[in-house]
Amino acid sequence: MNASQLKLTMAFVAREMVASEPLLTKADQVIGDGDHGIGMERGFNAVIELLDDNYQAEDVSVLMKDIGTTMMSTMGGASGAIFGTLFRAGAKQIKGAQNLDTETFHHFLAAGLAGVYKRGGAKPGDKTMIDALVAAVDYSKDLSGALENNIEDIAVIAQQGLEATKDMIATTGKAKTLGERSLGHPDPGAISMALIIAFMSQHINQQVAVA
Amino acid sequence: MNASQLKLTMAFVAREMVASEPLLTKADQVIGDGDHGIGMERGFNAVIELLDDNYQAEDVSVLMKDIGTTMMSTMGGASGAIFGTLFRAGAKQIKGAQNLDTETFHHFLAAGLAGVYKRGGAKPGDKTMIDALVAAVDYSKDLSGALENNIEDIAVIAQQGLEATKDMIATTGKAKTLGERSLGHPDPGAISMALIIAFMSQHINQQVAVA
Amino acid sequence: MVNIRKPKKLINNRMDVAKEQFEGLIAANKNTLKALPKITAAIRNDMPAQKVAILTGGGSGHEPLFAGYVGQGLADAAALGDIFAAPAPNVILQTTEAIDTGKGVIYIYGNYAGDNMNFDIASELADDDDIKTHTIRVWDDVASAPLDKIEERRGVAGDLYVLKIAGAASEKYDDFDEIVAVTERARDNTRSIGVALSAGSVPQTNTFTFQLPDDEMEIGMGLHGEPGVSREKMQPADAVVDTLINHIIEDFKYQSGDEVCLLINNLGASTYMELLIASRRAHQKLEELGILVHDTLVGNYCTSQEMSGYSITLLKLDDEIKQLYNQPCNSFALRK
Amino acid sequence: MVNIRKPKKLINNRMDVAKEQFEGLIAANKNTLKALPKITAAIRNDMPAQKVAILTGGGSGHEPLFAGYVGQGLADAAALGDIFAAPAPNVILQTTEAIDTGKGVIYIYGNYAGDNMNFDIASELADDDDIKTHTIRVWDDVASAPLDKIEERRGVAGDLYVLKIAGAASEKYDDFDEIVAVTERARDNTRSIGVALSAGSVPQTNTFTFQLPDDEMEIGMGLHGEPGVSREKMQPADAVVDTLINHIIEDFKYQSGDEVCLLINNLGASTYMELLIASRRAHQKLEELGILVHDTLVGNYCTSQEMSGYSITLLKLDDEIKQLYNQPCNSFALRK
Ligand SMILES: Nc1ncnc2c1ncn2[C@@H]1O[C@H](COP(=O)(O)OP(=O)(O)O)[C@@H](O)[C@H]1O
Ligand SMILES: Nc1ncnc2c1ncn2[C@@H]1O[C@H](COP(=O)(O)OP(=O)(O)O)[C@@H](O)[C@H]1O
Ligand SMILES: [Mg+2]
Ligand SMILES: [Mg+2]
Ligand SMILES: [Mg+2]
Ligand SMILES: [Mg+2]
Repeated sequence: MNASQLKLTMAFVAREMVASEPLLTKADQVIGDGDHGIGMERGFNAVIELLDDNYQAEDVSVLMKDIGTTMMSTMGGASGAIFGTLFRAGAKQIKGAQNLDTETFHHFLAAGLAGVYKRGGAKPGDKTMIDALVAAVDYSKDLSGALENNIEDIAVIAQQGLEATKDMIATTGKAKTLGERSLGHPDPGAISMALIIAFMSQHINQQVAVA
Repeated sequence: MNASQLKLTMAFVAREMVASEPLLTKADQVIGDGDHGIGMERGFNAVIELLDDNYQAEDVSVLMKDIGTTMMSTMGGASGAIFGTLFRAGAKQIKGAQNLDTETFHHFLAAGLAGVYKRGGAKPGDKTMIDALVAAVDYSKDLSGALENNIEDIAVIAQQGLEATKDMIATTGKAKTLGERSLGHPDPGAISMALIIAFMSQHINQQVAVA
Repeated sequence: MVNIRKPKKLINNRMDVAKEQFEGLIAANKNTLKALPKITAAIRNDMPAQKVAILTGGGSGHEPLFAGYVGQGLADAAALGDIFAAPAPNVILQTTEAIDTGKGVIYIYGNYAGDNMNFDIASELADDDDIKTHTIRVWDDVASAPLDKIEERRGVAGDLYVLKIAGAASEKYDDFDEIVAVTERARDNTRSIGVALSAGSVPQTNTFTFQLPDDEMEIGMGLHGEPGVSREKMQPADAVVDTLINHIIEDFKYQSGDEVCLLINNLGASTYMELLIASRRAHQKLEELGILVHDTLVGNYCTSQEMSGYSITLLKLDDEIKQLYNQPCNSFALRK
Repeated sequence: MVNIRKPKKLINNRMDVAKEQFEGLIAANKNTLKALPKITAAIRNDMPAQKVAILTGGGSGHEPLFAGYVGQGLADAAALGDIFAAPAPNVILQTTEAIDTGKGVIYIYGNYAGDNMNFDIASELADDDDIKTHTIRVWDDVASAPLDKIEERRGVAGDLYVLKIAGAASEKYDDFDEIVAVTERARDNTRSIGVALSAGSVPQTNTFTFQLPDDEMEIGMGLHGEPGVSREKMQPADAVVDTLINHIIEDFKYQSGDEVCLLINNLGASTYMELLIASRRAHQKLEELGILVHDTLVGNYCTSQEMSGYSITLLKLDDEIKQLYNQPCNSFALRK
């Protein structure tokens, strides 16, 4: 998909993420401080504003970088830094890409993950958004071709990564002192990570169906 | 009754007033700030301490004055000033009295009432302890003889004065801004006033029964 | 009964709260305050040898009022009663004697029947001792009586401003009557009104002083739970602030260009967030009215235990009052 | 669900609370503070032309922290995020640029993942601009991790002491590293722990951050409702204070004769009465331990909305830190 198609997809993702605020809020109320939904709502509202009718990106990398910069500068909190870093570090890796195919998307996610590792120092198994992200990165490594052929599967795998956070004990962030009491509850940031890919998948598939 | 008999009576009154704290608290919660019971408890606990085994008063006036001084200096609040004034102004009027007969008690109450008028500026009908007190003063004016013959009737009349406060609108103190909403509720200070006389009556009658 | 919750507090014996909190205040301020023997009265450690003394006081339960305003440029002493109960005359008298330097003592306190009577008795006793006293009752709560009965109004957070001016004047001026005059003018220039969202409690009885439905607030609620002027459905903060300020400007004739001090006072359990949102609107509204804000205080200055809500106070300045307001002061709860 | 009440607050649009309260703070302090354009960051009006700058910040909702400590002898600026959310890197960067005088900027903030990451990004961006920065994370909450993992602990009310020392040092010393050294020593000498009786709420979601049964309290509760070390039945205040101080003295080796500053900090909705009763016992207990209290603060310094409860903080003094602590300071929430 090219930059203008991706713009429509990411605008859809943004609207759906804003609509997911109550779900994310509830999740962060259980094991965090309850502000994750509000933070994502604030960030993706800014993304909606960014991607207005006048917005045009040279390529998919610029689009993803602008989204990352917008999230990083409007959200604050752990997730502003983390998701901002994901998009910005991912975009840097795919600089100049005109087309977001599966390989490019994998490179985007993998570089984003590396950026998140570097920024926050958390590892897989620490019950963060990393657990959804790393699943998507690992799975997409061996795929190729158009993103519409693979995005649904990647979304399913990210969702499995999210589900796995229920069985993890938080070792970072505000859930840390909960210790074992965090068991059984999914990580809010991991929900966001899985949702972003799921909404991408949903929109891309709709476009395919329409076309 | 002489000073040592009155000492026993007033010690009984003090204990009963302390035990009446919950009742007085409830009444002040409805139309005041809820501290009248605590104030009376504090004052009469100090009276209990005053009237210990070593205490001996020269005459009934000294006894009543000491009670008034004790209440005035330990209670604070409106009722500390009012009941302290009642006992001290009343005692001053009956200076030197060895015996508290009905006339002496009337003079005590009447002078106490005058002191309360002067101190607080309230009038009968303002929904204060004055309404119970003034009833007792008016009624006892025409009585004479031993106090044990009359105290029960005086107590009944004071109780009627108290009951009448239910039909009054508060114009002073913390109940003032309640206005009409104070209707239907008795004045807490009036309850205390009626109780003091009622407990005197109860003790004096018990003594008579025993004798 | 709308609300059957009990107050939840960290205290020891419920009968000792006033005494223990007083001890805690003295312990926290041992460099500046001392307690008088056996009574709950605090006086300045640095009391000058010669000055007209300022004595404040009242019932406990409104902390940091009153003892929190004892210090240089404010009150010289505070005589305290039990929770919501005026101090007894002997407490006031003993405090009066401790701070009189021969130049007399000015009593400044909130206008309540209990305080009036106990301070009056103390003042008569002081007179017996040849100590000159003068009484200034603070009656700033516009919700508590009409303007033509101003001397029936309650004293609330405005106490703070009156003490600030009295304290400064008593440092600057030597003449008793001059201090009284400007302090009374400051009192006459002070107006307050509050809004309550939930009740405070009397610790000794472990009960709230009133009940409010979860969706209602009361405009004009008193510091002891005395009823206000209206009970209303909850509204946005800006509308509530406008209502409060409207009550004040209907009561006191401000001219465009007038200067005021503004106090947004926490009645107890409101958050700083709410107080600051009120500050924002109050400044906007006063600007619309052409009233200039010289200084703003926002915080817990005169509370009613865990009552949730706030009060707004305006002190209208003139040249002299402004100069006195600007003088430094140093106490537990107010430093300038 | 123990408690199905909803928070009851005077606000306007729930998404605007952080912005509106910030505007209210600036309005109330226009003589001493100014806002940077378009962001929620406050800087001193009287910023000296030449000094190592102190920048603090963090999520809103803990008022008067952080902007309440911007002023002479304290922080030079505060960068603020939304409620309980660290400020974004560009907010921090813009603030950094505004206060850098060429001598560099020291970041001081509570140790939370979100703050760490956002401040770190800002510091990298500042480095791109050739602005020197150094980061000091405050980790005073002994309840949040064992001593051997002190760098995982949360920052709570101890921020205040670290800012006080940094602000004084940055006025007194010219050398960046000298200021960093004494500030880090003050940080290392600071210990806190809190007790919560009821929860604060996140205004935007209108819900409490946790639930506590009416007869229970939680020792070690965090400022955002993070779980503490133990949930216990309510106890007398003196026992609770002893528990809190015991946690601190098990963590930090005080010697008899050591001098400390003591902070009894309201987490939000506790009454001054409770804070002062805690002050009383804390002084008694420290005296029993032979620890000397140089200065005591009691009040709302670092809150968690309407959370009821308080925290106790001790700053162990040495000669240099004591001297710096005694220097004057002037901000909305702290004046000395
Ligand atoms: N070091 C980290 N690495 C990766 N993700 C993290 C890290 N710290 C926190 N997160 C993510 O951020 C989410 C919390 O975001 P949010 O609620 O916005 O932040 P805060 O903790 O500041 O309130 C967590 O659920 C987790 O997925
Ligand atoms: N001016 C007055 N004259 C006579 N009695 C008064 C006056 N003011 C108040 N009282 C009495 O005091 C009672 C209240 O006492 P208390 O609750 O101790 O005082 P406070 O109003 O200070 O809380 C009232 O019920 C009333 O009977
Ligand atoms: Mg969160
Ligand atoms: Mg009362
Ligand atoms: Mg009272
Ligand atoms: Mg947060």
